[in-house]
Amino acid sequence: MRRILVGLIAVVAIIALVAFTFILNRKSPVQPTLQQHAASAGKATPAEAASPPDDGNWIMPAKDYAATRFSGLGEITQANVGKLQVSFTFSTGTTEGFEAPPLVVNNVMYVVTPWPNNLFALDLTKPGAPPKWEYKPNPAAAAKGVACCGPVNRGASYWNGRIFMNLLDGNAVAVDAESGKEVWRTKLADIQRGETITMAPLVADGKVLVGNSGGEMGVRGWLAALDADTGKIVWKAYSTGPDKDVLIGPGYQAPYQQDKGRDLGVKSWPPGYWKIGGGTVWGWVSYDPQSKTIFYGTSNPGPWNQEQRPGDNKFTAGVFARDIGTGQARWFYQSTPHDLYDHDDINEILLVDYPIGNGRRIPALIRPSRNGFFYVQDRRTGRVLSARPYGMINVYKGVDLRSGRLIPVAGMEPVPGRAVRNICPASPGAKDWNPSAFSPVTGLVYIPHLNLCQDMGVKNANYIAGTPFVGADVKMYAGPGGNRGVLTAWDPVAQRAVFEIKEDLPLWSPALATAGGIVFYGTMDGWFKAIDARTGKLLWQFKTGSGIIGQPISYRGPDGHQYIAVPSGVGGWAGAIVSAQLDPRDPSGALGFSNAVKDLPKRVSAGGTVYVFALPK
Amino acid sequence: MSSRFRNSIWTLVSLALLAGCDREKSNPRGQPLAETIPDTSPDTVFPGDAKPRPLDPRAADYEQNAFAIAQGQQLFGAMNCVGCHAHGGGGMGPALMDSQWRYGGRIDQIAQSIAKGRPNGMPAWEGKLTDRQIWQLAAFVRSLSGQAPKDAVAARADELSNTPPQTQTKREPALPSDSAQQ
Amino acid sequence: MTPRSKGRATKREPVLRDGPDLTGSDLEERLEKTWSRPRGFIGWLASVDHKEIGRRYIFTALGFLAAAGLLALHMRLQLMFPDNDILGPSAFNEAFTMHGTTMMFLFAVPVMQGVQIYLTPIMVGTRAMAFPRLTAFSYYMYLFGGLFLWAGHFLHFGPDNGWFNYVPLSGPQYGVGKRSDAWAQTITFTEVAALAVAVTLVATIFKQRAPGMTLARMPIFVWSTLVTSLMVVFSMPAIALVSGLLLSDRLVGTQFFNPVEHGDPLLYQHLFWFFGHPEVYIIFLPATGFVSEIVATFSRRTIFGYPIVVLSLVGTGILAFGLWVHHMFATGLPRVGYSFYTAASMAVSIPTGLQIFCWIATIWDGRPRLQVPMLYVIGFIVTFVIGGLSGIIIAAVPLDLQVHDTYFIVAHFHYVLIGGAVFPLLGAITYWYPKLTGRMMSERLGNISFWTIFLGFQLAFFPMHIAGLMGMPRRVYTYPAGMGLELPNMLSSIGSFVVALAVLMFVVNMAASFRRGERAGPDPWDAASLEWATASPPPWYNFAHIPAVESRAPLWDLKDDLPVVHGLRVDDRELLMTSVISASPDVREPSATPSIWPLISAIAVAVTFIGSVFSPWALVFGAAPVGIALTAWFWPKLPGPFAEPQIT
Amino acid sequence: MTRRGLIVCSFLLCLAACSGIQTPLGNSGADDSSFIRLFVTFLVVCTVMYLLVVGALAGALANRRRLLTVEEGTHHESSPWIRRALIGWAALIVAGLVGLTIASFFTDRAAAKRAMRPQFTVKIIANQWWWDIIYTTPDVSQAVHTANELHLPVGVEAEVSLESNDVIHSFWVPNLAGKQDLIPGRTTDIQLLPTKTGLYRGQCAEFCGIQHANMALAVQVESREAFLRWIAQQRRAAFAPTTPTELAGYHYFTTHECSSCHSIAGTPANGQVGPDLTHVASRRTIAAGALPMSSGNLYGWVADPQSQKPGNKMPTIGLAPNELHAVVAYLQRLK
Repeated sequence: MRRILVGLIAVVAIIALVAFTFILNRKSPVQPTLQQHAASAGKATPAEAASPPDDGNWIMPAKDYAATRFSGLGEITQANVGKLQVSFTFSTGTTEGFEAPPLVVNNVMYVVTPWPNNLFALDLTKPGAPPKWEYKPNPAAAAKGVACCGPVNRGASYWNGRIFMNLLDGNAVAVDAESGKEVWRTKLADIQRGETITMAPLVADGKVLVGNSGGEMGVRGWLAALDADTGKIVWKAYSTGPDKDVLIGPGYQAPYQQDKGRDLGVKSWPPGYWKIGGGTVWGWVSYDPQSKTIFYGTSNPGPWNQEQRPGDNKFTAGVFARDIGTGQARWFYQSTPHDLYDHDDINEILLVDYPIGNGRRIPALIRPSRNGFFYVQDRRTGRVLSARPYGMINVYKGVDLRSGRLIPVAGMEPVPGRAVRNICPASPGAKDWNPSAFSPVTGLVYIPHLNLCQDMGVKNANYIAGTPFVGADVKMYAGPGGNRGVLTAWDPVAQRAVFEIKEDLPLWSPALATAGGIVFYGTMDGWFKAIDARTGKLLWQFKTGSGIIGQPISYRGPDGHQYIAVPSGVGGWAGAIVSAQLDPRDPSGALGFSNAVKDLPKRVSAGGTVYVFALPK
Repeated sequence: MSSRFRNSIWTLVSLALLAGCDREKSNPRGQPLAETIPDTSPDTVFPGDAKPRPLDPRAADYEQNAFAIAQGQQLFGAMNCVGCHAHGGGGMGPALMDSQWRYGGRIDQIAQSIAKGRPNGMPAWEGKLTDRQIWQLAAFVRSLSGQAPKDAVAARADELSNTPPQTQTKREPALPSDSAQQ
Repeated sequence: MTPRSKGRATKREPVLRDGPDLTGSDLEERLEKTWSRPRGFIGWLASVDHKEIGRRYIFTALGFLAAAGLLALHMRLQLMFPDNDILGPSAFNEAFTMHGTTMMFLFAVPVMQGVQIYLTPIMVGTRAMAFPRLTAFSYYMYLFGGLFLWAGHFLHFGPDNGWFNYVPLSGPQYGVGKRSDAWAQTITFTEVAALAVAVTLVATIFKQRAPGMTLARMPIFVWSTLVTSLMVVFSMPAIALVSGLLLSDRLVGTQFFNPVEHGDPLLYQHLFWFFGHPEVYIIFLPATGFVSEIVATFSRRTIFGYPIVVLSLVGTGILAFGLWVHHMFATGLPRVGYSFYTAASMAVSIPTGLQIFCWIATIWDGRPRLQVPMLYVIGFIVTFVIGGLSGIIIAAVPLDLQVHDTYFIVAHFHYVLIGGAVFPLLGAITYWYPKLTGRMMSERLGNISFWTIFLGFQLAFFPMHIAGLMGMPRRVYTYPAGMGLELPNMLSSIGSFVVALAVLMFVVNMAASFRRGERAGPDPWDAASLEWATASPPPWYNFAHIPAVESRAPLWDLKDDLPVVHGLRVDDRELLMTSVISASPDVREPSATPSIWPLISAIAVAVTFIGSVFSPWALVFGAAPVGIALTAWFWPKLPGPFAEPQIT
Repeated sequence: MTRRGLIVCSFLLCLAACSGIQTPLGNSGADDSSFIRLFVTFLVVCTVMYLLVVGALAGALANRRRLLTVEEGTHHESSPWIRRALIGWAALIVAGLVGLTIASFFTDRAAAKRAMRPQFTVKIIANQWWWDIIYTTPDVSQAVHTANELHLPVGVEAEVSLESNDVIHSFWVPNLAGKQDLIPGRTTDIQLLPTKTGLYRGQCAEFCGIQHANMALAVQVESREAFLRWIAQQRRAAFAPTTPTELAGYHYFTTHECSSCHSIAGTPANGQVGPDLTHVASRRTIAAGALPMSSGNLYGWVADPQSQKPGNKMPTIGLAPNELHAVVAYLQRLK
């Protein structure tokens, strides 16, 4: 009998020991890496090299080169998120669209504002985070006249002691993180030709990658790499024109027949139209350190009137993979050949290791494109593994996986003299620039996107440098269901939506996923919401002063606790009706968006404030 | 029917009809070639009770002339004004159909904004458009906020329907600068 | 308003009736008192007598003919030489639009309806139109419409986009200012007037024919009036709809013709030409009525093949509604569909061909007297048949695609409209002038003006066939030299002045004969139909006694002892209603007395229409005065004491 | 009768000898030849019918008996043979019309059948008072954009697709084929099969506003080789300015009013409102056929277009004399 008793005690001891270590581990910083944890469960995992474990800082808008926007801090969980409260706020004094996320590096928060693009450094160690220094670049005011979708700025990046950011009037600047002194300023874009720069630069491998905006102004798109130390241009790749401009050489291997051929950047345009053909780069760049390859998308072809530019209009509305050192293109895939509805393809590109059955995994990229399809593509070749609609689409039948070509619905192409009605998704697409977040914990991609349709009439667009080159009249309205925004939790492996949260107003704010199993996002009338990453249940919300179209971030403060920061300042294309005081009586205002958000001016006013939340001490 | 009564009826009728007579004058030759844009100043303080420049007399033949407003409407589309100002609601550029004017809502002030440009991004069209075209554009911009007479404007254009018909648009309240000089 | 009887039977005065015991001058004085109208200007305005309104229609229409004619001369001056600059482009465009609109809407239809209003009651043997006040109202609407259009012309907002005013050129974006609104509103005026006249004519012909005048004994002119009026009733609503749609597009921004919002410019053309083609037959058929009457009288025999001519009239009236698409052969509609309309356009010429045969057969078997009206008939046949045959040429799609919208078409429609309608009209005016005025027009001056207009017309319009075939499009204010167009245009211009001279001579002849013409008795031409049974000009009451009819040529068959009907009241306006088919006496119906209210209603409606061109609120505020005026107009007159009907 | 005879024969004379540059009797296109054949058929039948009618009328008037007084039974029965003549006349009319309808139907069908096999396509977009012409090719980068002058290879079936930017116009080159309207919101088409080389003139045939009369286009039908040479020349970018005056003209054109509306391939001027001027000097006319191309006309037109073609959309800029010389010199360089 005693032997049994002794056995029992031993077993209990072992269990306690294991439990103890397990509990201990839970708190200990070194957890089983999420990758191994998720891998075993057949989920996609962020690319190893491109997503180092979280060090509590937030040094670039996408959090990491794989663009996961996932914070490894887990202090805020479903249990305690309800008790989140404001730790401090910071008002930038600007009222334009506030899209840039604050950066946090070594207990200093760097805040980038829309025009006039001031840069503030806040010392987080002191109570109320007073500003250490302020950098005022004074960009040219006239740039606002050629910024199609609001004088916004999508953020800065920190690298090697410097803050890199772009100015609306086409300059890229490097600022010393400590002193706030300008290290170098390089002029890249010319506002006289309608070019501006609004994107957040990506800094990698000693290079700063910057692209221009102006698809609506008949601008020719490009992506340039500057040397991080000196600001000199290392290489510059155009999106249209002959192969030598597009840096297409022997290393270029297009995945499909539609993108193979010489000088497609000229042959797929009517004569001379490639010089004013758009294809600008104003969205997100991802980088795979392992293969030293950058991935980015190009914007819509110009003008919106498709009849004026017959042909596929290469290399617009597609994804480029380039070598970061030389800029030589590895492959290009055109998501929307001969785009009809201004469906740019600049959305964020998430680099993941993708399970393809029987335990094998391939380096892939997954991306919710603006044309409404959630693409899963092999990173090495660009071949499309699958493309399923994540929003309501009635203008495309699907993507033919054999030829990779998008199949449009006949009869929906806008021709001069006869409007086309009920185009879903509308011009801003199923999701515009606001990036989604990928949580390796749940393996889901949280997509804050739109549910808008539109009527569209086109006519001959007249090109005058520095003025809009659109040639289309658009009126947008809510899609089926009457709700104008949706947050979709999308399983990239099963390629279907796990849950959807309908939002009344269009969702124009990027998402943030945290290890604590929470997803944060904001609405255009100012609600900052936290939902359960697994079920989508609303756990906590806070009404900020203005609409939220900026990126929420999570960082570890000087006291070791987890802080959540979110910029609040309505604007951008969707919020222009408020930030630019447009007249709601004209439905075609703001290139047709006014008609979809006529009620916004009565529900929210402009602003420009960063809110930082934390759990009560 | 006393003749006096009959004569008064006749004069009254012809007067009423005469009012419309120069609304339609489509004078393609235009004013003498030395057309210029007056350098009038925006709405601001005029120190030492100096008087602001009175309204240019040519304003009337543009502001009420149906031909000038129609030409202005076609130029508003062709010269890409629609790209920034939409059909009066605004977008990149400010709204033109409301009563808020940063640089003055009088026709000659609008003409100067078009010709010389404005610092926040309004391009300067002098040299890219003839002065007559700039005056026609200014006349159309005035009609966007209902300042033009209702029988001189077009109810709609042959395009996607947008703003309510200008023939029914309420006249925006006149601003001090407008009323002071007119 | 006779006092109401207060409970006890007042002694009723005896009701005076025309009858065997009341004849001669005594009867005529009483009828004169009952059927005349109050004196003075107000009385003149309040007149509801069909003869007075008929004369006003004819004079106003001839006034508009002269005005539009002057515009035509101005255009011919401009087109006399290549690259001419007598008329600038906008002035020329307004000139040809005003010329077309005035000729079609303010001259052709109204003058034919004016003659019909004047003649129908006395040809069918009755004393007044079925709705006298409605006829008066229709004239004022027509007058105000014409004045509004020409006021627009003189005040620089006359229409300048062609008499058809196609969209989108006349739409809100390209039709600048109030020009197209003036055109569209003028259409509303004239179409209301034409519909009103058509309704009264149909009612008069069906219900007020002299007893015994069965449908088979009606004069051919009355048949043509009936068919024309029914065509007006069925075609005018189409133009009313299309001018209404155009006005609402231009004034309140609806999207009927906006191609971008899926409206359709061709909808406008279909609706316009569905009215457009019957319109030209509405102008032509009364002319065939004139020709039939004149040929019968001046050949001294009834028309050959009466049933064939009547069936041809009805056939033309029906077929006219089936071929409007031949105006749209170049708009890219399905080609096989076009061949249906080619066949229909060819078929419509068969009835007219038969009519022409019957007229020639009548002359063949009669003893024709070549007096002026007969000359116009011969000029009509020679000219109209050329127009009819060129019509057959342009009915074929491959031919029309070359000559559509060229001067070949201008030649065609001037041949069928001037040749087909104006020549018979001039003949009819010469023929019925004695009935209207009691005096004959000068035969010598008549002859000269006929030959001048006939030859001037050929000189003016035949070269247009050649100009069209030499590639001259319509509605061009000038043409380049060296395309071979100089000679045809020069000839046309000279010819147009000769025609103008001839029209002037005709007007002088009309004016001079009014005073110094040879006196004409009741029947100067010894004709057969009833209008020649009463005095010239006919008294207010037309007939002392309502005649009875037993054959197609009453005056020839019963020259002196024309049977009459007694029993109509003398002390009040009363008409004899007869059954539709056999015209047997049915009931006696009071007829409306003169009233100023039709004029006031017309003024109220005109103010509402013209106001609505400048602001839609005018429709709202205009409705009240129109309502009041109409109420006063239709205010019932208490019927006097009734004696039992007594037919002896 | 002599007057009538004179007119008819002058008409026939013209029919045979006419060789105007803009006439349906030009007989230079397949459609136009079938038009002329059908037209002559109709003309003959109609003239015969006309002579019958006038003959009958003359006959009726000739045998009239001048009995003025009305005898008994004035409306006597007509002679029996007239009744049979009526039936004969009706049959003749119906037969004539049926014959003509069938002839027209078969002519139409033949043209439509031939139109099924076009060898190349041209797109023409009508604007208020000029023609925008685009030679669309399968390889979009080889498209040619020109205005107011259409070149066609002889013997080759061309499919012309017609659109309008504003109001209804009508494309009509009578020497080649019938007309076809250009209607906003619709695409219509016409097939041209030129059979004779030569220079022809087309014109807008549907009233389209103040300058409807001056909306013409030159049509050059040439051999296949000449056509290919012309297309190759049109595909080249504009000639660069050589002399200082031309350079000044180039500078004024690209930085001032001209480039707001006009485009010249290979230069920053890319305005789409007015005609493409890349090879304007190679064209035969200015302002849509309003003026023949010559140095004097170019000066007159650029200096004051409103006096040459009043009411058209090109404004009078009021160029200084030196600017005028420079711009005209540069335009003349654009062969």
